[in-house]
Amino acid sequence: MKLSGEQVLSAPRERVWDLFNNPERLSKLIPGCEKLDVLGPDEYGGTINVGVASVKGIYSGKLKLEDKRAPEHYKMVVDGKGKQGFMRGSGTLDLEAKDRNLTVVKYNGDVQIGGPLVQVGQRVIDSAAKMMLGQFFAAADAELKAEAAGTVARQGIFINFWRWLVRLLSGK
Amino acid sequence: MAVIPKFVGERIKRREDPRLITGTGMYVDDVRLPGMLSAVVLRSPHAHAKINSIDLSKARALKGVVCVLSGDDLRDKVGPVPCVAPADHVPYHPVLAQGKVRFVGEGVAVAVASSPYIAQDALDLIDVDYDPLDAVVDPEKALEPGAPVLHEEFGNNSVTFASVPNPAVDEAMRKADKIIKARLVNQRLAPIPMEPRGAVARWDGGYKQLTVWSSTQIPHLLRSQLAEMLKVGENRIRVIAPEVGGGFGCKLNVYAEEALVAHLSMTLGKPVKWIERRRENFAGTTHGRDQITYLEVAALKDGTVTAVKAHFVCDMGAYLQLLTPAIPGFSGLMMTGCYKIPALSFDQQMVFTNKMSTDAYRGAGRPEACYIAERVMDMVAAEFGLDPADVRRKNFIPKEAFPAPTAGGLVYDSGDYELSLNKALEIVGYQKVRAEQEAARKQGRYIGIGIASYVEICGIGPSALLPPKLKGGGWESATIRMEPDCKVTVLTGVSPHGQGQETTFAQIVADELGIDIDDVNVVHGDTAVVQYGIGTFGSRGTTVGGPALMMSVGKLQEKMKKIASTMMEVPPDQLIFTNRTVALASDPSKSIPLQQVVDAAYGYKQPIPGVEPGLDATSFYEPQNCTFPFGTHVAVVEVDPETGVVKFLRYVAVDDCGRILSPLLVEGQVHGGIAQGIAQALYEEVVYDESGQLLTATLMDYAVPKAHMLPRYELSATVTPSPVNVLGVKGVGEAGTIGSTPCVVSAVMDALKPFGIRHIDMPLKPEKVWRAIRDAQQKG
Amino acid sequence: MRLSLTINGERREDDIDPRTLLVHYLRDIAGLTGTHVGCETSLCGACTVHLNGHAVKSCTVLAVQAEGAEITTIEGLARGGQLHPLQEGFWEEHGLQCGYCTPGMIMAAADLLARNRNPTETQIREALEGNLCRCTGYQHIINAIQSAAAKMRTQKAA
Amino acid sequence: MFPASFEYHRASSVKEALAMLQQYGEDGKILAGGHSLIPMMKLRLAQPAHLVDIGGIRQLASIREEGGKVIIGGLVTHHAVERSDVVRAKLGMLSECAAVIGDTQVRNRGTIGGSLAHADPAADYPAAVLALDGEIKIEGTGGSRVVKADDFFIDLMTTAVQPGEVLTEVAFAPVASGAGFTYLKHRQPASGFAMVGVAALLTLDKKGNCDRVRVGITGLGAKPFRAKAVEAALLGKAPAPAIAAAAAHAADGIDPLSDIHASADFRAELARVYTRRALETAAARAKA
Repeated sequence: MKLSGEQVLSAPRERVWDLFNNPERLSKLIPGCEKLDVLGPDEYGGTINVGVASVKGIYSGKLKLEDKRAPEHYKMVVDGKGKQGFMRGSGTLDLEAKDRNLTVVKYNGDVQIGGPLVQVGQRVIDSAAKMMLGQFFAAADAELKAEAAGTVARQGIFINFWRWLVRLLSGK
Repeated sequence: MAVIPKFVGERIKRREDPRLITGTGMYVDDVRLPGMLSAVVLRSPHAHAKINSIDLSKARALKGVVCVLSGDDLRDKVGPVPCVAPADHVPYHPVLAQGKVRFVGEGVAVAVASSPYIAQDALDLIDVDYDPLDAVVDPEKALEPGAPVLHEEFGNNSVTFASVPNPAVDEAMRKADKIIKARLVNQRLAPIPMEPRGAVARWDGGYKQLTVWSSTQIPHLLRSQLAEMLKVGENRIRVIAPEVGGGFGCKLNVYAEEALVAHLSMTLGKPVKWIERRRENFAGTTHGRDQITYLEVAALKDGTVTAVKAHFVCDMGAYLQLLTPAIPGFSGLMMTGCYKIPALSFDQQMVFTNKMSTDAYRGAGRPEACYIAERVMDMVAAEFGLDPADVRRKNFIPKEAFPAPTAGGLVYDSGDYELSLNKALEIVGYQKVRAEQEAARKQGRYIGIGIASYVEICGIGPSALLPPKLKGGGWESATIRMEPDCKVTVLTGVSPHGQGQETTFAQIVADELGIDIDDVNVVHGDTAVVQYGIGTFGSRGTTVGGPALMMSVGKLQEKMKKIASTMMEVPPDQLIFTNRTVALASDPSKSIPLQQVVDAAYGYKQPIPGVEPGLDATSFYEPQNCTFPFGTHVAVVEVDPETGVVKFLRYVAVDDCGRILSPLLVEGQVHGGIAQGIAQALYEEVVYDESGQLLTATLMDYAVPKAHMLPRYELSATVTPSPVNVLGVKGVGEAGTIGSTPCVVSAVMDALKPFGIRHIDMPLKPEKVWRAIRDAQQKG
Repeated sequence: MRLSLTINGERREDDIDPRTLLVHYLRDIAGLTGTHVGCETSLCGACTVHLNGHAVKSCTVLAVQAEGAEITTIEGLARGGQLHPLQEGFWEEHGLQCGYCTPGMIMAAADLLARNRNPTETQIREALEGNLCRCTGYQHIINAIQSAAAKMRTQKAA
Repeated sequence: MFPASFEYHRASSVKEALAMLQQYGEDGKILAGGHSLIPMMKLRLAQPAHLVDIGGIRQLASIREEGGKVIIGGLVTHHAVERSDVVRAKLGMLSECAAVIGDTQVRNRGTIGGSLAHADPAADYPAAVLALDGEIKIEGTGGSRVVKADDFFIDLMTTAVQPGEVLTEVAFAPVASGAGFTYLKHRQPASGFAMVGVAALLTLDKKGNCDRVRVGITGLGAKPFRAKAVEAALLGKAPAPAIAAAAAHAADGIDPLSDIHASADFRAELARVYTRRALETAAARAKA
C-alpha cells in the first residue's frame, strides 16, 4: 500500500520537527498509541490499540528513524504485529516551511499489511490508513496550536480526540 | 407380475437424493465419535519468512487444550506431503512448516482441544517470531536472476523444464502467410467445493487399526500415501470417503491435515477431527490453471492453421502437491484441439512462487489447451477477415479420419466436429443472430456471438499415462455380488461426490440382470469394503468404472447362466436375463425365476460341476485409450460499453459424450461445467498482492457465480459412441467447463470488434472491458 | 447460559456458552447435522434455517439470539413422512449433485415461495443471491423451485 | 468461525441498554441483528468483552407515522422496510433500496439501525437515507438528539453515534407526490455490496424543471455522501438536457475507494454513469 500526501500544520518548522522527534508527545498523537518506549537512539518500541468500528486490535512493534536531517527530513521504518495481522514498511517525512507559522509536511510511504485483517478488509484498508493519518495530523495540529497558546496538551487523548474530531467534521 | 422396465437412457431420479434432501447424508463434519477432539491449524500470515521461534507454552496451558504441536515436533514422525509426478526439483514438504514458511496459509502449528472454539482460543495464544523475507508471486519474475529463492537447495525457482520440439514447425512458419503471435493467460482459480476439506481419524490401539474419514475423491490412493507418511501398513488403514460435498479436482490430492489428524489420533489415543474453514480453503487447498502461454501460429490466408508453437510458464506455487507438475502436460498435448494442425511444438517452464500449489481443477490442463486452440481460431478469423465458424470448419479433423492421430501424439477415438458445430449454429440461428448483431451495432449496441468447438481427453486412462510413482494406474475396479435374497451389491472403485454413479451403475446392473433398479445398491468410498480402486477424477467414473462393472456383470451372468443351464437343460449361450428370470432368448416365456438360480448358487445342495458356490465377481479394467468427448458451444452476449458489463442473451451447448446412460445426470454435469467455465471467463481469479498476501481469501472477494450471474443453458447433443469401451461412453464431467470459457471470451471479443479490440485477458471483469474500450476510443 | 427454544416443533432447553453460533448449536448440541457450514462470511447460505418463519443464515446468529424462537431446519421440512414439495422438486428435477448446498437452498426457496407463490425465473435467480451452488449451474435448481411452486399452488387450490 | 468468549447481556429497554453500555464502557458493544458485528467476531477481528443485545426491545422494531413523518425503529429489518405498506406509499425509494440489500437471509435479519450505525462504505441504505433527508435519533444517558443524515456519516465506518449511545430510530418526511426516484446499484459480484450505489430523487415544477434534487451516493468514497454538485447543476433546469452534464459531477471532490474489484478511476466512472441513469429513471417517473 502506497501512502503519500501532504498536510499543513500551524507552527514553524522547528516546532514541528521537535514534536515529531519527541516520543512522549508523539505517543499522544498516534491514534490508539498506548505506549512508546525509547529503545535506543531514534529507536522506539510501542503498543497501539487501533481499528475501525468494531474491528480493533492491539499491535506492538518497533519504529526507527533514519537519515535524519534536522529540521527537514527523516525516514521512518515500522515493523509491527498483532493477532489480526502485521505491518511492515517505511516512509519519508519532509518538512517545508511555508511561512513563519505554517509548515508543510510531505509524506511518502510504502507499507505492507498482511494477515487476517487484509484477507477480509482489503477494500477498506487504504481508507482506514488515510483516516488514521488524518487523525494523526489533526491531533498534531491541535497539539501545536495548544503549545503556541501555552496550554497543556490533553490527556486521554484518544477518546477526547474522537469527540473533537466529530465536532470538527460535523461543523459544530 | 409387472414387467420391469429398462433403465439405461431414461431420466431417472437419483438414488442418492433422498438422504441429501432430508439432511440425513453424512459428510465428514457430521461424523461424531465418543471422546472426539477438535484440531485447528495456525497458518502463516507471511508469504515468505524464516521462523525464528515458536512459543507454544501459553497455548498448552489453556484449560481444555490437549495438545499443541509445531513442525519441529513432527520431524521424523510424519513423512512429507507427497508429489508423485516427475519433476527436476521436488522439495521436502513438511506437514507443518519447519524453519521457514513459503506461502500465506502454510500450516505452522496445530492445537487440539475439546472443542474447536477452545482450540481456536489456543491458537490465539501461540507466539511465532518470524523474520520476513522478500516474496515472489509473479512466475516470470521468479525466474529472473536475483529473485527470492523459495527452496535454497535448488539454487533457483525452476521446478522443471520440459520441451517437445518439432522441426516441422519452423518449416511451417517459413511458409505461412502470416505468423500470429499472442500472450494468453489462464488465470489462477480456486476450485471452491461448497464443502471445504476435512478429516477425522480414529486409532484403535487394541486392534492396531486406523480409520480416516476424509472428504476426498481418492480413498484408496489416499490410503496408500498415508501408509507411507505414517509408516503404518495399508492393511491397518481404512479410509472412508463419506458424503463428499464437491471436489472438482482439489480433493484429488493428499494433504498435510489428513496425515496430521491421523498422527494426532495415534499419539493421543482419541478420535481427532479437523474441518477446514473457508479462509483456509482459499489459502491452503490447491488452486488451478495459472499458466501463461506465448504463442506463435502459422496461418494461411484461407484460414488454414499449419503450425502452433508455444512457450508456457506454469506457476506451481510453493510446494508440489500430488500431481502439481503433471497438469500442464495436458495443456501442451491437447493444444491443437479439434483441428488437423499438422505441426506442434512447445516447451513448459514450471516455476515455484510464494503461493499455494496449483494442481487439478475441473478440466486440469484441457481448459487451458482448448482456450488456446479456440483463441487461435478467432485470431486467425480476425486476421484474415473470415467468419470464425468457417475457420473452424476449414481446420476440423474430418469425421472420416477417426481414429485420428494428432500432432500432440494422441489418437482421438471418434468424432464428428462439424456436425456439432452445425447443430449449435442451427439452434442459435447463426445467420439471424449475425443480422441482429449488425442492426444492433447501428444503434450503438454491442452484441457478440462466440463459438468454441472443443475436444477433451477423458476416461483417464491407460495406466501408462499416469505418473510412475502413483500407487495405482489408470484402471478401475468393480465387484458385483448377487446376495442370497436376489438383491445386488455393487462395490465400485470410483468415488463419486455428486456425479451420481449410485444411480448410473444401478441402471446398468438392473438392465443387464433384468431386475429392478431398487434391487441394486452401489457402495463406494470405503477401503475396508471396496477392493482397491483409483477414484473419481478426469471424467473417468462411468468411462472407466462403468466398463469395469460391465466386466464383473459379465462374469456373474456367465456363472448364473451355467447354473441355469443345468436347471433348464438348455445351453448357457441361449439364456438371457429378463424380468427377474433367466429365460430362453428365443422364447422368454420359458424361464426360471432368478431366485431359484441364486438359491442354487448359495444353497449348493446339488454341486454343479465347474461352478463354485456363491455369486460374486470382481474385475479390474485397464482402458486401451482415453476417450475424447467434444462439442460446440455458442454464446450470444451484449456488452454495455459504459460499464463494461457483459450480459448473456443466449447460451447454446451441443455436447457429444458418446452414449448417454442418464440424460438428466448428463445435463446436470454439463450445466455445472458451463457455470464453472463462465466463471473463469468472466468472474473468478485468485489474487495475491505483490508481497504474497492473498486478497481473495473469502467468498466476499472471490466471485463464485450466483444464480443471477449465469444464463439459461440451451442444451442439445450429438451421439458418437466411443469405440474404446463396451458402453460407448466418453465422459462428461469436465466438458462443459472446457467449452464454455473460450466460448464466452469469443463472444465478448466479437462484441468489441467495432472498437478494434482483439483480446483481453480473463476474467473479463467490467473494469477490464471498460478500460479496453476507453483505450481503444482514445487511440482511435 | 440457559437457552430454550423450539426446533422442528420440539421444545428444547440447553446450557450453552453464549458465543455458540446457532449453526453449531443445531449441529453439535441438537444433533441436527443437515444444516451445513460452507463459508465464514455469511455468504454461501448452506447454513440457512428458518427462524420464526423467515430464512436466516444460522452461522450469523448467536444461539442466544434465538431464545424463545421457533426454528425449522431441513430435518423438519418433511411432515409425517411426506416430503415437502420442494424436496420432491429437487429430487425430480435433479436440483442437486453433491448435496452440500441443498438443505440451505431448499430452506431459502421455501422462504421465497412463502411470499411469492408463482415466481418468475428472474425472481428465483435474484432470490437465490444468498445461496451458492458449485455443482448444478443453478438451472435444475430453478426448475425444481418452479415445479414445487406449481405443485404447491395446485395443493392449495385443491 | 469461532468467536472469542464474551459476556452476554440482554437489554429489555433502551434505558437498560444505555446503563449496560455505560457500565462496560469501551469493552461493550451493541448487538442488534448482528449482521455487521457477528461476521467480524467469527473472524476474531472483533472481540468485544461484553455484548449488549438490544434485539428484544420491541418498541424499536416498529414503523409508525407521527407528526407528519414516517418513523422507522432501529431494529426494523430490511425485509420489514421492503414490505411495509407505509414505506412503499410514502418512502418508495427506501423500500426499493431495502429490497436490494445483501440477500433474502440478510434482509430477514439485518436492521436499519445496525446498517446505519456500522456505516460500511459500500452499504446501500446510507445513499437512500441521505437522498431522503432522514433524521437519525440517537439516545444516550444524557438524553436524546437528532442528527440529520447529512451530518451523520463522518468518516470510514464512523458516524455521529458515540460510544455509549444507541441509534433508536430514523424519521423521514414523506416524499412529495409526483416525485421521481430510484436506487440503482452496481453490485460487487462476490459480496453483493454496492461497488457504487446511487439514490436519486427529484421533483418537477409546473414548467417541468427540477425544483428539488437529492442524490446520495454510496460505495464510491470512504463514507456515503450527497452529490451536491450534481444537485446544484440540475436544480431549476429541465431534466432531459441537463442530467448528463450534472451527472458528470458525481465524483467531484471524492477520493474514491480502490480495491481488486474496481480501481478509483473505474469507481468514479461508475458513479457518473449510474448517477446519470438513476436521474434519468427518476425524471421519467416524476410527474410535473
